[in-house]
Parts: sequence; structure tokens; C-alpha cells
Amino acid sequence: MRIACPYCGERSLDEFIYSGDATVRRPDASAPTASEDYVKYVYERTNPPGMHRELWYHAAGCHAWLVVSRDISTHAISSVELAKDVALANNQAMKESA
Amino acid sequence: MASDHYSIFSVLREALRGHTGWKPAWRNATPQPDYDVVIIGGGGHGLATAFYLAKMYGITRVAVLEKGWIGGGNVGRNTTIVRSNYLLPGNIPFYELSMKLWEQLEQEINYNAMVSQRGVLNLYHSDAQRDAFARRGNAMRLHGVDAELLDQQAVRKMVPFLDFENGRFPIHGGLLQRRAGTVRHDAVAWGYARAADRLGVDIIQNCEVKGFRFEGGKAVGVETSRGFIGAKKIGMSVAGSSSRVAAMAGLKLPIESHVLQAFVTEAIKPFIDGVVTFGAGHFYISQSDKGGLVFGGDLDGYNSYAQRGNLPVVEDVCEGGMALMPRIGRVRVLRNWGGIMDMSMDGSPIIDHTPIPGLYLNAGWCYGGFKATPAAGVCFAHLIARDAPHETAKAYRLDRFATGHAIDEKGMGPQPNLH
Amino acid sequence: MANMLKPTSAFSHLDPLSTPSLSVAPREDLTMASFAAGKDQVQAVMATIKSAYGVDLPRRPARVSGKGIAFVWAGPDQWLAVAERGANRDMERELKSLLSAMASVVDQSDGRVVVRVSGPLSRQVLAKGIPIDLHPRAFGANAAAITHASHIGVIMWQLEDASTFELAMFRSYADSFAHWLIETAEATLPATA
Amino acid sequence: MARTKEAPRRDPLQPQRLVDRGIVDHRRTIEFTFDGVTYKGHPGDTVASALLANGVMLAGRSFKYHRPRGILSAGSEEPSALLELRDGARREPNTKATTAELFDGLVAKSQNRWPSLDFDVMSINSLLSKVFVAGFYYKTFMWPAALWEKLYEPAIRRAAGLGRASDAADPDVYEKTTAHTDVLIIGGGPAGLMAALAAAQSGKRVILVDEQAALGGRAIDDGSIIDGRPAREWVRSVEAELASRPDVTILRRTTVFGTYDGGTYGALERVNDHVAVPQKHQPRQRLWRIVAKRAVLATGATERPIVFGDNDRPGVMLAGAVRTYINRFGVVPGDRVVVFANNDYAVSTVTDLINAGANVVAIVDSRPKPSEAISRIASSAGTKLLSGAVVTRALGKKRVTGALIRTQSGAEVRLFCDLIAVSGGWNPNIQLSTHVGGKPLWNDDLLCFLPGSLPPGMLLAGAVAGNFSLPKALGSGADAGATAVANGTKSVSIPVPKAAEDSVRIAPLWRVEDHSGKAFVDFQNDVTDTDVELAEREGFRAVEHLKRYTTLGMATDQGRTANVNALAIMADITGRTIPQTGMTLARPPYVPVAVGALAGHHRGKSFKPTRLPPSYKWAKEQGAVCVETGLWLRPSYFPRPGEKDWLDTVKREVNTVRNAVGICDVSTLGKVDVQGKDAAAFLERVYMNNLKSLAIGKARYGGMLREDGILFDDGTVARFAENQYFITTTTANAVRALQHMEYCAQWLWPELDVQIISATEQWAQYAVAGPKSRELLRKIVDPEFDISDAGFPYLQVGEITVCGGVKARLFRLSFSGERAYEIGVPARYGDALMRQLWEAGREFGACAYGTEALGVMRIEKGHISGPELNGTTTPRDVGLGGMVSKTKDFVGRTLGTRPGIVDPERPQLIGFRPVDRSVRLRSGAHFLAKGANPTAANDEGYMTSVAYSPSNGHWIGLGFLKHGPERVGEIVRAYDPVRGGDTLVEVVKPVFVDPEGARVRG
Repeated sequence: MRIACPYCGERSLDEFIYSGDATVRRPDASAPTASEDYVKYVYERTNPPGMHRELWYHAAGCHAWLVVSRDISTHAISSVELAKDVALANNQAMKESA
Repeated sequence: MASDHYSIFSVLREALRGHTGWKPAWRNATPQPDYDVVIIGGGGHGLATAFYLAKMYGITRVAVLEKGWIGGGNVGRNTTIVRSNYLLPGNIPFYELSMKLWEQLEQEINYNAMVSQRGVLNLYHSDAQRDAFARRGNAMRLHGVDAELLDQQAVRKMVPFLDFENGRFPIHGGLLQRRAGTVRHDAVAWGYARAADRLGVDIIQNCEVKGFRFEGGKAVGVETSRGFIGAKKIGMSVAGSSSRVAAMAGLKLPIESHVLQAFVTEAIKPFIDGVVTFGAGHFYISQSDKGGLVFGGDLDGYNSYAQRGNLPVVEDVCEGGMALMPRIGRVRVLRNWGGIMDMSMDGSPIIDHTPIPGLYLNAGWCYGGFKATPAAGVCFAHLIARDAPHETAKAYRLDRFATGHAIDEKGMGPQPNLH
Repeated sequence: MANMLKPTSAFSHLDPLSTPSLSVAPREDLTMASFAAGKDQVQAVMATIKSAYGVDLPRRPARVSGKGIAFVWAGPDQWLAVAERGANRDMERELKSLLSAMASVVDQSDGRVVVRVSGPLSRQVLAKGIPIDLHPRAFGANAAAITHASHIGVIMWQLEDASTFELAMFRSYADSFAHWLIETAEATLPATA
Repeated sequence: MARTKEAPRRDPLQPQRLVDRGIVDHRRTIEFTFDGVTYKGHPGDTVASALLANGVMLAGRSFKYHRPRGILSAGSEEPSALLELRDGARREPNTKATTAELFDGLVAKSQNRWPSLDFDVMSINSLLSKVFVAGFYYKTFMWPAALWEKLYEPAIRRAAGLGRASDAADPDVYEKTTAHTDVLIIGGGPAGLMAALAAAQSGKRVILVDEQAALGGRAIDDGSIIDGRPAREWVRSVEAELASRPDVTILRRTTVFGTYDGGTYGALERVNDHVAVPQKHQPRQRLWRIVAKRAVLATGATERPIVFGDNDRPGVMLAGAVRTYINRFGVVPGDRVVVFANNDYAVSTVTDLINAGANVVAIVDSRPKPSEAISRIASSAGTKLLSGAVVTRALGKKRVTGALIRTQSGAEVRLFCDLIAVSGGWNPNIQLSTHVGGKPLWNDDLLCFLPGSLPPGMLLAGAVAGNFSLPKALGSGADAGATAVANGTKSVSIPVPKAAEDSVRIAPLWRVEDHSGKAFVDFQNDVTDTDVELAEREGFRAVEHLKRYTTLGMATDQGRTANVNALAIMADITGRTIPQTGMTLARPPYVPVAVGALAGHHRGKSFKPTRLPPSYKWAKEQGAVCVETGLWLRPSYFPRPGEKDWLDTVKREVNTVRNAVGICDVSTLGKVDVQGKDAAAFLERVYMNNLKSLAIGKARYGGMLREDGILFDDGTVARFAENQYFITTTTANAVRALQHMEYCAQWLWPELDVQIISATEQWAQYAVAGPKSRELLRKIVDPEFDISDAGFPYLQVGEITVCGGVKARLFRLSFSGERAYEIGVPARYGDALMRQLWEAGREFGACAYGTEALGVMRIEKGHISGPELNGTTTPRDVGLGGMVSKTKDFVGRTLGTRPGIVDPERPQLIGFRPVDRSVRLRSGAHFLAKGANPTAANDEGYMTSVAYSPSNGHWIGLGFLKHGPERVGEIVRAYDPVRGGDTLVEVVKPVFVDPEGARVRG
């Protein structure tokens, strides 16, 4: 498997570390439902076949955290984004919806 | 007269008539409209569950539904190791029950699964690892499980062909469980299938579950590629596909699916007796009764439903192999394959009710499912039959993550790929 | 008071190799510092570097050089400045005085060691440990990459010269890296002799 | 075509060798031995071709029945002729004679026989074959259970395996390399060569890979004529053309063994397998990882045998192999030949045999109506044509002596012959198209599986796509090559050379019904047609069940000559079609690959890199004993003459620190520079304890949790400026802690202004500990810096200079409980600083100490380390519960309040000392209440760390005990059955030295 790091270009799997679901967001610890929210955030996964958005870390490269869209049934990768950009956009979207 | 009981006498009798009298190992059953229990998944666990439901709990109106061919999941693609050398109290009694069941399996099911107790040796390379193994070995002994801590000299005597002299991580000794060993994996599925069939269980292959039917919040049956099948109770035993099947019932599980690769070499004259694990090198190895070296290493490390691995892990595993035993340098890898592991968030399994009445879950086996097969069968059968967890499996609750009772043997936390 | 401490090479087993087809030599004479732009400071950092050294910092893996200094992209909004130590030149001090308000500057003169590999065979030798594409069309003059070589993390770059590469790695790996490099060089040299 | 007037000349020393045929080097003769007998051959031979040239057909014994076996094929599909090649440390079991290249002095032995190949005692198994059928083991050896490991299994294991692995470490070296290319062409036969030519026109990067030493594939094997000249001349011109292009790489003796995701291919180059011993430094084999934008699969096809009685007898050979031996190697494998086929490939086989001077006794064509081509060759050669006939049985034992034939009318004919050339049709070598999930498709016209869906970027050319005739192969190669470089649209076209069209007509025949003798489907694993029938009878009808139950296809050839025949037989029995019956998926590697090649450089000491701390060289000079700590090699202790063991040394080191001063290299700790306007806010969220109040110039101990509330790592946080922190992590967690912080900065809180840069290796950092540490440092630290207790109190940090102006960092930290400092200098001065400290320390009686003494002193002070930070403990478990902030959010806060995490029943950290002070403690022991039985129910915790405490004069320990802190003074049992230990210990506070902590402040 090869992942196209937005900075470094396409690199082999062994430069990266997979780190789970990128669709879950760290919940607000002050919310009254924080306990349940954190259990879901840390442990519960939908894990369907097909397309996933996942966090990867370019450990042997530029140390960027990435959000990789990958079909886990075929290993085909359709997009790779910088996690930082995705997170900032998420924050922005949350701010706007609030 | 057809030959049904397996023994040397029936084999000799059949030899005289060209083996024309053997009956099918299991009937090719057609689905009945309803059953007392439907087990989804014709793998080792599902078949064992069906067998023990019939044998120990007297429930024989049981169907095992298999999407493809039985034994096609992880019971048919593992490195055949059985052991109970666990650390934590939530695990040891369960895996020891499994070891005891392995020890009597063949007589129980009249099928030679080649249960071979030639030992599992975990090597250590530092004082810290030695002490961690001592803690584990002592925990095992407290549970009545056999464990020995060997020093370097004893390891040399046992497995002289390791690289003691030139290794990057010198071998200081090992934790040995003599009663551990290997079992011919496919035979486990076939043996349970045959034994369950003889007790009246319907094994239904090429029958894919497409959905669940609920009435009043209770599960009452499954929609399948061969029509609706009603059931008083439904057990899911589909490691590798647990998330998908659970999703049909609207459940989210603390599970990811990960690839683990395994390897077999060309058959060579046996020189490795038991199983040797090289933790510092992410490598473990045994030699089959056919002569192939069977080995493996770490997970590929990412979520996947594709039954294949990638080259970097192949190299990583073989580096471990060469570091441990450089005499296998010219032995050739014959085949290498990937299996899908039901990786739970703490590396331990789940045998529990689901929040849906009538629906039971056996999942999250990581790469420990094969050795667990008999005990998982007994415990899941117990849960389904009695609606209460089996004594040895009571830690395997689905809500343990919410309550903070994770069973984390490796101490890696909620990172499925690191267990 | 004069400095009583003598610097020591991290390479205790690397004899420089010099053949027409391949040369290998450690570079002990470098001063290096990494600097990472603060939030919303990238443009300011780039402008400052431009005015001080006349170069545009790359935003992607690459090397730029000017006035006795080279900047190598070292991660998102992060660079490694490399210069010859010369007359007590200290990259950290130099950059801190320029960038103190807009970037974090960290001395790497000792954290990383650098090996230069050059000659017509350099690509072939390096390809035996480095998984990235080293073809001249993919990795040419002033190209840079962060990757690994024989299980050891490296930042590498090519000089203007078509077959001269420098590889920087953490200091503690120096001997292991040298061992691999020399073994690989030996395996490559006679094969093509 | 008429019989040649004169029989071609033979080599008197190699009876089956034609002196003027093939591409072997006839001018040079080399010698080799097989089972101790010396034979002659030529460079360019394989062991198989050389054996055949010498008239040797018997090459091995089969796995289960020990049946004599010959040479079936001429390629990597060979199931029978497996040898032990070379000897001593280079012994290679199961080597295919058909692919092993001959070299002078080669030594080969047959295997799986005793005492000799000719007379093998175990061939008695063949007599018991009625018993040893598929699945036999599963039905027996169950009684009595105890005898399995004692009797049955040892017997089975004695019989297991074929060849013997070497007893010694592999002396050869292996190498790996990575190549990136626009087009990878797999297979250098006619299709692959055309693809390479076409692709090369574009100027893009092309890699052409071929298994053999010489390119050309079947064009050479078949002795084809291309563009009016012999194939070898055409191949030579193509090679020259390709070699002239700078971006074309040709890899010979290289097999692509696996297709992986992302256009990655694994290939093995046998760099030096064709010589006796590689030259110094030269690798035996080279592993290629080839990353290709497009790949052209031009792997050709493998011929199928036909299943008939005793079809495994030496002298039954694939027709294509017969042609290969004649055309490529100049060897006639037999003199009286029966050709048995279900297709028109028999035509050219007969032609080649006749031209080689062999006598074709008969053509047995299973098709009731002979094709025109067959009829023509039969009449022109004057050979008997038996249409609609089948060979029912091969005669002879160790060599075919004849064939039993059933004619169309049902009559039985017995013909004398020494070779039966068989063609059952061709199976395209589609394996590489299926490794990443492609499903093969059955083709009813060609009677074979063709690639179905292809991996991204893969194209097909030649026989692998069903283009069995030479003109089609050439044309499809040119097309594929052009397409591969043109982003999907064909752009460049090159002229396709002319070649004669061959007929490929075929009619199904998988096995001969009503044969006598055993009919083998899988030769190596001794799977017969009756085994397939038995499997069906017992319900093992799914193709994977068939394979696993009978072991079909699981031999070293992965069933390349077996699988399709077995499927067809199963389909036939069950009344299904072949596609309905299924297809087992091939797994990598396509051909077996040596473990050593997949490991490469990384074995022995090079298994993983070794990291050396800055004072390593000095420490070795001092005689330090070093220990692996992760990748680091750290001094463990520094023995001196007269010390009787490590404990003696460690006692001295500890005493020296406690009474004078000691120096220890602690550079391996992770060090991270954290800067930015939000650095403080960031660290507040990463650490569990309060850091807000940390003043500039101060350091504080800190702990990080995982999000599940479990302790992840500990270390110190030092603040050098308003927005500049310098933190340390444990050695073991340095990499993971950096990763974690980057995760927090980039993903959790991207809005924070924080920069994180690793500085682990920048600083050589030494702990200087002991009552005289300040005095020692005074001689090192430049005089303008005040390091008095007032000027530099406990937990002070500062940037200073040492030794006349070298920049340095000083930290007043202590893990020993003594007055102590950590001093850091740029790593290049690390060695020199250690020497300076050593010299300066002489007058204070300073010692160097290593990880052992470090461990002893931290245990004496009750500080946690790796054994306590084991990934399952909470801050409260280790006695740091009070540190956890209740006023802020941080990673691990919320889940750290779950009932299971705060459960008061969780064992907690406490100290222990033996009741009998002379007893040694062992970590890993479990705690039981005094007098309690050793059962799981009574297990109350475990010992994590122990040390002999010189300060106390006895062993001490740390461990986790239920309600530990409440049980101080209680006597409990430390139970350690795996080491025979069972000791009473007293529960004490986990501080064994200076409990008031006065010494640390001076």
C-alpha cells in the first residue's frame, strides 16, 4: 500500500502509522454526557466495509498527521488530507453551526 | 454398511473396499423454517458452539449458517497454536478451560485434530522481560496452569538452533508452557461439524445472513440468502465480520478489523519441535507435521477487510526469523496469506448478551480465536442456553469499556492494532 | 577561557571511501538548526529569510541554498538550516536573532550527523536502503526528502551536483548507518567494476 | 515435413545431448555430481537438462508414497524433481532441478529416500497406499490419546518434510533494493519483449523482468522462427535495442513473486545462484521492491498434464518441456516417444522430436476427430496416429518402458517407449493478477482460467491472456507495451514481426476414465483422482475443502500442474461446471522465496540499528558492561578488578553516589523542545498535573495519561522562557510521546500556537549525583555561574557554559534522592565532557554508574519506572493520584474517572522488604496474604521492581498490592513458584532512603 503524503508525495506503507477513525471528535469534557461521550469516542466503531476516513501519521517522514480516505475492502485510497487542515475546518464548521 | 465411527478398524475395513463406504462428514442440510438456536458463522467457534449446545445443554434444534464453506474464516487461516499462557485473571481460566477441552477433544468428537502438546516457549532478552514473564508464569501457576521459567542454558538445550551468539537481542531465557502446542486447524472445524451433525445440528453452507427480524424489540430470526429462518435465540460468531453483522442489528462494537499475515515454508525435515516466540523480533514459529515451518509476526497495522497483507510486513517478519534462526536463510517461503482479525479495543474477546433480547455476541477474538475455539464454544453455548455468562468468561462483557474494566494483556490501551 | 572540550565524531567506524565511482565521507563541520514557524508566521519567516539570505524557503520537500547556507524543508512549516561551521558560526544563534519572535529555533548541530555520498554509483547504493524514487527525474538537484534508510530515519538532499547526496540522521545511529552504508558500497562496487 | 536424413550428432559423453542445438555453451564442459556420481554438462544447462543429457530420469521420491519420480517439466512448476542442492551451510532443500542453473562443481542429492534413491525402504508406503488415503490421519491415531505425542506423531514427523535445511547459519548475504518505474514488464518471452520494445519507444522508464538466465521464453523453448530467423537471433536483436536505451533495465534470473497494493511488486533476483559461492561482499540474492505505474503481465502459461494410470512414472513429461529440452538445451529426453495430447500442441512436439532424431512411436490424440494439423504431421513423419485414444497407464517403475493405450474402439494396445510426452492444454500463469483480489474467469473455448478483474495499472500480454499462438503473443505484447506508456490510450505502435500461426485447438480431457494403477493429480503431495472422489464422497466439495482435505495444491509448486485438473475432476463428479466448482486463489509468492532474501541485511547484529549514547566509547574503555534498552546500548555497570560479580559492582556504585558522587549517561531520555505562545496551554492539556504555576527557570515532574485514563509516560517539564519548555520522556516512550504530542497539536488542538521539535540527540546529558556533586560541577561549570544552593536550588534549571565557554544546560533534578544535577552539552562534546567529569571527579572518589545502579537508587526512593509504567496502571495505582489536576481538562481526565479505573480494590504501589533480611527478592512474584493458599482467588498483587539496597543492607522491592498503603507493617507472602521462591515480606512505605527527602536539597 502506498499513501500520498500531501507534503512528501507517495510513500510506502512502512513510513506510516495507522491510528484509527478520523470521524470521531474529542468530546467536550464539561458536557453533562461527557462520560458516555468519551466511551463512544474512544471505543465504539462502526467499522463498515468500504470507505473509511482514518488517521495516519507519517512517522518515518515529515511527522504530519493525515486524514486518509481509504476503501478498507480494496485498500484503494481516494484522498489524503492534512489532519490539521481537517481539524481546523471541523472547528470552523462547529463554530458556524453554533 | 457405511462407516461412520472413525477408527483404525474402520479405516482398514474401508481400505479393502476402496473407501467407498464413508459417509459425508456432515449432511448438506436444507434450512428448516425455525430453530431453537441459530448460530451465524460456520467457523470453529460457531461449530463448536453448536456442538456444545447439543452435547452439554441438550439443545439440538440448532442451525449453523455459513455464508461460504465451513471453516473458511480464521479457523482455516491461522498458525495453529494453542496455549493458555495468559497474564490477567480475566483471561487465564478461560484459556485454561480451552486447553483442557483440547486435551480431550479428539475422543469427544471422534476426530483426530492432531492436538500436539509440544510446548510454547516465549523467549526473553532482558531482566525486565524475564520478570514480566515471571509475573505471568506465576499468575498461571496460581490458576493451576503449567508454566516454567527457563534460563539461557535450559533454552539452549531445548532449542539449540537459535542464534545465541550473534543476536542483536541476546536470548536470556524463556517462559515455557509444556502443555501448549499446536492443533491441525482445519480438522477442528471439520471435526466439530461432523460431531455436531451427528447430534442433529443442521450445518447450512452457502447461506448468507442479510438481516435480522425483530418483534417487540426481540430478535426472532434472520433473513438469509436462502429465505427467512426463525430462531428463539441467535448467536453471532463471525469474527472478522462482527462489525458488519452487528450493524445489521443496529449495534456498534468496540472492534476494528485488521490484517494478520501468516507464512508457511516448503516442507523440510522437522527440527523445530514446539512453538518458539521471539517477542523482541515480532516473530513466532513452529513446524507442522508435514514439515513446513509455520510462522508469523505483527499485524499489518491498519483496518482492512481485504484478506491480504503487504510487503513491508513480510520483510519485517522474515527479518525476525533470520535474527532468531539464521539457519533458515535458504528455506523458502511457500505461501503467505492474510486473515481478518476482529481486533477489540483491549485485545480481549467479548462473549455477552447484546442490548437486544435474543441476540448474543461472540466476537473480538483478535488473533487469539483459534486456541479459544473449544472454550468459546462451551461458554457461548452456556450463555445462550442459560442466559448467564459461563464462570470462566464472565469478564468478557460488552460494557467493560464503559465501566473501565478493560482486559488489556499488552497494556497498549484502546489501539486495536497494537494488541 | 578557551574551550577545553574537544568535539568527537559520532562515526567511530566510518573510514571515508573514495573511488572514482563512489565516495563516502562524514561531514563534521556543519552547524545546523531547525526552525518552525509560529502560528500565522510562515510568511513573516519566509520574508525574513529572504531578506537575510536571498532565498525563498520551500514549502515542500526541497533544498535551497544561498550565501553559504542551505535550507532544507524538514516538515510542515519547518526547516533545517545547514551551514559550514567556519569561524564559530552558530546557526541557532544566528537564526534566533533573526526569527525569535516568529519561529521556534532549535540547535541540531549535534542532534544530527551528516554523511555525504557522491559519485556515479551513489544512487544505486542508496536505493538499497532508501525506498523513495531516486531517479534523476524524480530526485534531482536540490531535491530533499524525509524518509528512512535501512531502518534509520534520514533527512536527505541532493546538492546541485547530479550525484552528490547528503543524509542527516540522529547522532546515535551514526555507526549503524555507516555499517550498512559501507557493507552496501562494498557489495555494489565490484559488481559494476 | 520429412524425417531429417541424418540423425543429429550426439555428444559421446552425454548420450542424450545434441551437439549443435540449444543455447547452452557447448564449447565448455563442466562437471557436477548427483547422489555422488559425476556427470558432465554445459554452462546454460539446468540440473534437470544436464541430468537428462546424461540419460538420468529418476530424480526423486514422492512425499507420501515414496514413488520414484522423474522430471515432469522444464520450469518453476516442477513438482517432482526436487533436490538438495549444495552442501554444508549452503544446503538448499527442495530445489527444483528444472530451475537450478548448472555450475562447475555443483553437488546435488536426491531427498526423501533411504538408503538410496534407487532403493528406498519407505516405498513400502506405496503398498499401504490403500490405507494412506486423503484424510486418513483425521480418522485414526486417536486411541489411546497419550500415544499421540509419544508414538504416532513422532513417527509422522520422521516421515515429514522432503529435504533437510542446513544445520548452520546461512553464510551468504542478501540485499534489498527499491526501484520505481513507469512500466514493469513481467516475463521476457515474445510478448514481454514486444511490450518492452513498444514501451521503450516512449523514453519512459521500463523494467523488464525474466525468470531465466536468457530472455526469449517459449520462443526459445519452441525454437520458433520470427521474422524469418531463429528466435534466438531475434531475441538478441531486441535485447540490443533495449540495452541501448538508458531508461530500460533488464533483470534476468529475476522472478516477480508477488503483487501488492499500490502498484508494488516483489521480485527476487538470483544474483549468484548460478555460481558455487558468491564473491566476497556479493549478495546471493537480491530482493526488489518495484513500484510501477503500470505493469504488463506477460508470464505465459503452464502446460497441464493429463491424469492417467501411473502418470507419475519417470519418463512421463510435459510436451512443452520435451520441446524446451530439445530447443533450449539440446537434449533429447527420450528416444522412443509416445505423444499424448488433447490439443494441437502435439504437432510441433512431434516435429521437434523427429528433428532431434527421436522415434515418435505414436501420437495418441484423445480427440475422436483428428485435426488437419495432426493428420498432416502424422503422415509426414510416418508416425502412427491414434485418434480418440487415450493412454490408460504408463508402464515401468523407475523409468517408463511403455504405454498402455485404449483406442477409440476400446481395444488395448501396448507400445514400448521410454518417454510419454503429455499435453493436456495450457493454464495461463495468472497468479500475479489475483494476489490483490482479482478473480479469474473460466474460458470455455481455451479451457483455462484467464485473469478477470486486474489490479490497478496491470495489462496483459501473450499467453497469460489466452494468446497462445506466437503471432498473437507478439501482437498483444506490442499493444500492451504501447498502451502502458500512453495513459490508457494506445499511442506509439511498432512493427510486429512475422511468425507462423499455430493451431491451438483443444478438446476437454482431464483424466482418463477406467485407468489402472494410481493416477496422480498432484504429484508432489501424492493426491490421486480417487482422493478427489473420496473427498467428494465425504462432503469436501467446496474447492477449498478439497484442497485442505487432500492437501492438493499445497506442495512447493502451489498446484500449478494440479489445480485445474482437480477442479475439473470434481466438477465432473458433482455434475457442475468448472466455474461453479470454484477456484482456489493463489497466494504470494508465485515461486517459493528464501527467508534470507526477504530479510536481507537485517540479521544478526544488524537485525535492528543500534543506538549508542554519547559516552559509549568512553564507557567501553572503562570496561562497562552494556545492555540493550530498546535500540539503545547503555552501560549497565562498570566492574572494577576484584569485584566478584555485578552485584558487588553495583553496590560500590550506589555507595559511591550516596557517599560521594557518581556520573551516569542519561542522554537516552527523550527530550522535546516545546515553544510557542500557547506552549503552556498545550502542556496543560497534555499533562495530568498542574503546570501553570511552573516558573521560568524551574522544572517539575509531570505525568501524561492515555485518553483511557491509564498512565502513559512520565518525565520532567522545564521552563526556560515564557514560551519555551524543554520536556523529557522516558527512554522507552520517547518516540511514542513525541508522536502523541504531535497528534495533540495537529489533530486535537490545531488552533494552538505551539511548535514541537525533538532535541533528544542534540544533548549529551549526564546525571551527576551525590553529596559531592556540586563540588565536582564547580570544577566544570564556568565560574561566572552561581551554582550554590541559594543560587541554584533544587528543581532549578539554567543555560550556562562549561569548560571555558561550551554552551550547556544545567538541571537540578534527582532520581537518586541525593543532591544531583543533570548537565547537558551539545552531543559532540559529550565524550569530552564525560572525560572531564571523570578527571574532575577523581579527587572526590567519583564513580561512573550505569542503568543497574540507577535502578537501585530509584527503587530505594520509590520512583516508578518501566515495570510500574506497564500500560495498565493509573496515577492512583502508582501513588501519584494526588498529582492529578481536578481543575482542568487534559488527555485522560474523563475516562480516568470510570469505576474500574478508580476502584479502591486495584492494587497500589507500596514497598517491601524481606522478613528474613538475607533473602533475595524477585520481581514477578505475586502477593498472597500470610497463610493464604496459593490460588488465583488469593492473588493480591505482584512485585514490579527489586534491588539489593546497599543503603539498607538487604533486598527491597516495589510492587502493587491491594490496599497496599493501608497495610504498612503487614507481613505478606511473595510467591514465585516459577523460580521456586516463596518468601515472607513486610509491607513498608515505598521509600527506603532518606524518607524526609532532605538530602536532595543539600
